[in-house]
Amino acid sequence: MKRVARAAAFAALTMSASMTVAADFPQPLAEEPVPSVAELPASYPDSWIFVHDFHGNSLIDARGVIVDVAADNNNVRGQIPISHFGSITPSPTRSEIYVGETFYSRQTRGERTDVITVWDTKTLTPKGEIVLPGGKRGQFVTLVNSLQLTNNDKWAMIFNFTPGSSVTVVDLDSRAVVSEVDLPGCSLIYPTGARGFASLCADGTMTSIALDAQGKPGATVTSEAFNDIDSDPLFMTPAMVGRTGWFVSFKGNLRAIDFSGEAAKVLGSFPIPAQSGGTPEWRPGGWQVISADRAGLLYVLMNPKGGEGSHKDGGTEAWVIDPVAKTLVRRITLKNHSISVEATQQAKPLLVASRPDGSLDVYDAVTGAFVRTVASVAHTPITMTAVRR
Amino acid sequence: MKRVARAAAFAALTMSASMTVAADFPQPLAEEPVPSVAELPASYPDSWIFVHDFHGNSLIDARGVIVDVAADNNNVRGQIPISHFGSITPSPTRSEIYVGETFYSRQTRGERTDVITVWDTKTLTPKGEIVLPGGKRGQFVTLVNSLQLTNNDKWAMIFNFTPGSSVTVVDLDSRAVVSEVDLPGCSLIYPTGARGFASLCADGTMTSIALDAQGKPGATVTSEAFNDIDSDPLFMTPAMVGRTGWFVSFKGNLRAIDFSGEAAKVLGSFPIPAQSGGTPEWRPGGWQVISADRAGLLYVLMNPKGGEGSHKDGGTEAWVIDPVAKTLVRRITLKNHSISVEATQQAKPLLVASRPDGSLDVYDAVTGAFVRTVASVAHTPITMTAVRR
Amino acid sequence: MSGLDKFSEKMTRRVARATSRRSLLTLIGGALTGAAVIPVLPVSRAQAQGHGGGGGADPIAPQTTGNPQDPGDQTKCDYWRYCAIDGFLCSCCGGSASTCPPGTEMSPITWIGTCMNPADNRAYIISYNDCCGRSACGRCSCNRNEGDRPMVRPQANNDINWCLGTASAIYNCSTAVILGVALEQK
Amino acid sequence: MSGLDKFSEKMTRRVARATSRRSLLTLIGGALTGAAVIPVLPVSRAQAQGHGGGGGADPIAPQTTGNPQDPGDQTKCDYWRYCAIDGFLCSCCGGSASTCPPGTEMSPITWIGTCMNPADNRAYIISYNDCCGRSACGRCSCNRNEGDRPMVRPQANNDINWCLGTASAIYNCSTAVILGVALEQK
Repeated sequence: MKRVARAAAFAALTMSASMTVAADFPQPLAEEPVPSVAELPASYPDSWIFVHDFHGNSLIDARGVIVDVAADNNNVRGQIPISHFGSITPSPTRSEIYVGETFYSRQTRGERTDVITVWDTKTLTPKGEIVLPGGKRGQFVTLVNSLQLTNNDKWAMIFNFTPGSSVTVVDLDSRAVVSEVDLPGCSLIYPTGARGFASLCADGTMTSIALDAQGKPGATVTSEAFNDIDSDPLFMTPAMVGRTGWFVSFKGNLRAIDFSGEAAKVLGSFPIPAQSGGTPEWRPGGWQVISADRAGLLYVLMNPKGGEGSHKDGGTEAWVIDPVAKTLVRRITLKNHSISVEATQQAKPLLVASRPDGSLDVYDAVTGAFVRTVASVAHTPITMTAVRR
Repeated sequence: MKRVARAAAFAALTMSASMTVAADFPQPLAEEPVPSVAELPASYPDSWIFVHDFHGNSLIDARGVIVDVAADNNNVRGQIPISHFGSITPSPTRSEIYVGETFYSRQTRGERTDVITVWDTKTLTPKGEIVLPGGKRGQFVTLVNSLQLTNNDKWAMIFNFTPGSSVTVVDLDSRAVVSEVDLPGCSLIYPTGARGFASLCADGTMTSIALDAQGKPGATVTSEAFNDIDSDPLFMTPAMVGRTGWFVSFKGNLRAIDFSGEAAKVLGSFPIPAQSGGTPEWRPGGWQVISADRAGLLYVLMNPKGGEGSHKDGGTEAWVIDPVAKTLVRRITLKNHSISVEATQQAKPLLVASRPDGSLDVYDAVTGAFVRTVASVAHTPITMTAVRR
Repeated sequence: MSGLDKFSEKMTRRVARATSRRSLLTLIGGALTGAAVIPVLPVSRAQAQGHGGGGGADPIAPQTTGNPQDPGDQTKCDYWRYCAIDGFLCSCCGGSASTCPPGTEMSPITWIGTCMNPADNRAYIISYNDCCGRSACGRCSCNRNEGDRPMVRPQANNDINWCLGTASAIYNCSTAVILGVALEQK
Repeated sequence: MSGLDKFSEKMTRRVARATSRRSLLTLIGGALTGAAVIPVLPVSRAQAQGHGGGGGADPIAPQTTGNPQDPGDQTKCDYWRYCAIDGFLCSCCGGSASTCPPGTEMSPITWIGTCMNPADNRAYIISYNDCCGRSACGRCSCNRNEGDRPMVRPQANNDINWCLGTASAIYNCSTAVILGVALEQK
């Protein structure tokens, strides 16, 4: 008790001298309960996005940041950890968030454990984890297509790289591994049809693998070669319009792939209408360079200093493309050099551009008007995933 | 083999066009062996220091950086990890470095394991670890007196805080816990005599606890109260001159404590000679604000804006004090606002000042002349420990 | 000192009500309470809001309670309740001045400070509960050292990681919860 | 293509000699080789050398070999061997352009680039071995993307963490080791 009294004395000593109560506030502020921990809605509003903070200077301490880009303040709503070169994929229908990650028993050394951690959207607490065998989870600067869902979000598929490629399929209900599918020469996961996935291959083709009800690989369909990897490769992350993925190439050609069927169907391609003023030319640039709104308009982050090797340099404008009319609808001049773009799936979409300094700039996607900056959201805001339903 | 050939083809394609060999270099550069990993000398030169990078924005990813402050380049010689709020203490006589740290099985959650990790000075690989029971390792912004050696470096002593205080003694040969000593009301570890330690207590005294040959606590000696914690407390980290610790207080009073005997002997105190020009006054400021060179001169980081609450604000000058003559020998104007100081134990000492931006400024401690900046050594260079023998 | 005794008794009761039994026992039985964590001030100043690299001339958008009796911006270090806070402000991390971010655990062992509310001119007892179990939030670093004393007096020291008694000791951010009025005036 | 075949055969032999049996099998049996890691360029630019907060207008002190045939500063991104490197430069982390920092493990699986040496005008095969088992070094971030291709062609992709086949996959920094001359001129 003596110590408590002493602490109280200390507290009393630090009080300011004036103790007069202002007449306008007859009652003091109410006492507040402890402990008190915030909760989120189980289903997030469509103005929220997941920002993957890759954390360049502390790769083991990456995290996903949940951000409301439409609010005037209180924009950062929560964070969940994502270890070294991990992946984050939300499932709105299951009210869960999945994180593919790797732990060591002594943080950077010792025994390796790969897992998919299951997070509850409402409490942001881990509900469980699925241990992935073999220590083969692929580690690279995060791409959203490294961890994807299929089978009505009943299964997760995670990409392995050893440097041999494979995909591990896990059941999210039983939290058990269902199967592992070898994927020689192909990379990443683009869900197809009801149950299965496609993958982009080093020979320029796309391979589609259907999964049976037990998760075992069934028919494999390989497309014609369409990805000119040598001279004009596609960025790996498409903008999804329904089940159609819109990929953009280093040189600004747009390519649609229909993932609605059991096998991916490679559709047509058209160039972003050329614009003058580039030095030497306008090209897509950044990390996640293309996004789509609910109406199907595409937003491409463009770099005026386009050339060989410029593809990760970010951009200064977002170009709005109507892929049906094949027209450039609008050029949005960004306030700041940006590295990734994502459109919200609101009826009136917002366009979010992430900056190298960790802040997000938010634009009215319809008018291109700057709306706000959400400052210092992340150390390295490398990918963004808008809430989708 | 096909893939290999393709990779080679790619490599060939990226070669620059010109293939003419300059006549002046008839032989190409030699092939270099792989794997190749650097090693350090088992015994480090006395121009090297250990910088504890607290890593403010990623507390779990702190590290110790081994820096040669006398070299013109190649200053950063190695790094070893130090987890969340850890401690680092080198033993030159054992050619080992000890790190007190805490791990979780899932990095930030799961099962907790406290350890002292034993690092080899030459290879910077972990030689082993001593698991600390009870999950009670004290976690606070690092202070070098949280982990200390005694018994001719045969034992390590680590400070626990739960918030009850205790010290765990471990044997470094057998890598086993020897004993735990309760330390009610006292903090940190200042080795005494041949085998034992003293601790600063909340009532203003210092308590000394001798350890017997089995590491069990023996005689306890408590000093008179001398630490005026309310109005002029001592900073917790002393500058060591032999076995004499020089502590400095918030208001600039220096206090010697002799740790050579079984019980700490509190010696005299004198003020740093007052200097004009402060607003309101010059006071010590920063995190590790006092250091000593081999000749026994003291270096105190001073803040011209001294006042209540300024004690962590860093400083702009280092004042050189002769504690025998009780005089201010020199004022060294620092190039940059700095947060901690440490003198090397060279015959001609260097004074190192760490900056909030993570760089170190190095001065000739004898003349006060600026020598060099070692840039970007750490994220948060909070403490520095020079090589001592 | 009888005023102070009464005050401390009241505070002890308040703390007893507000915290778990385990932490109450800790309070009574040992070295008491405690402040939030911290990046040390000069360091945190340099890093404040500058996530990972020189960032953000841009400010965090202000968050006010809307209550004229509780004035100020809870994302700013000068908000009245933060008079003895240390660490990342939970208001910037998905919590609020009195609520931990989702998924963290509020530490039951806290440092108690006393801050003047400039609106009603009352002195409030503020409990600086740390939020634990998640990595350093990284937003809105704030450190105020008036009254801070070294580790030798833990209950007055804000360098300690007060994530004690929580499932994980990993530090995320700090709150500033109103426990009550320090002294009642008649 | 016979020149290229010869070249690739030579390279394969070199790689075989230089790496462990296990990695050789990997090279032959599956998707091949690979580059260093990276903070993506625009990001790493913003963070380059700016440890934790806006730091360092101050440069890292230059490190040269002293050999006129191997010119340039190994702490700078424009050093000739770094033509396809990605990540933190080991020269700034306790290693060198061809040596891992103490306590790390050099990855046996590497991305092979070809860089022109401006002094002797020869094209050298450079192996970008990552150093593994320790957290991101944090000094001298460097990313050059000429010839970089997306993940669909792993052996030309520098976004991959090539700490494969090491005891720990944690990435620390990247080296640029001379494996030999790309093509011999008569």
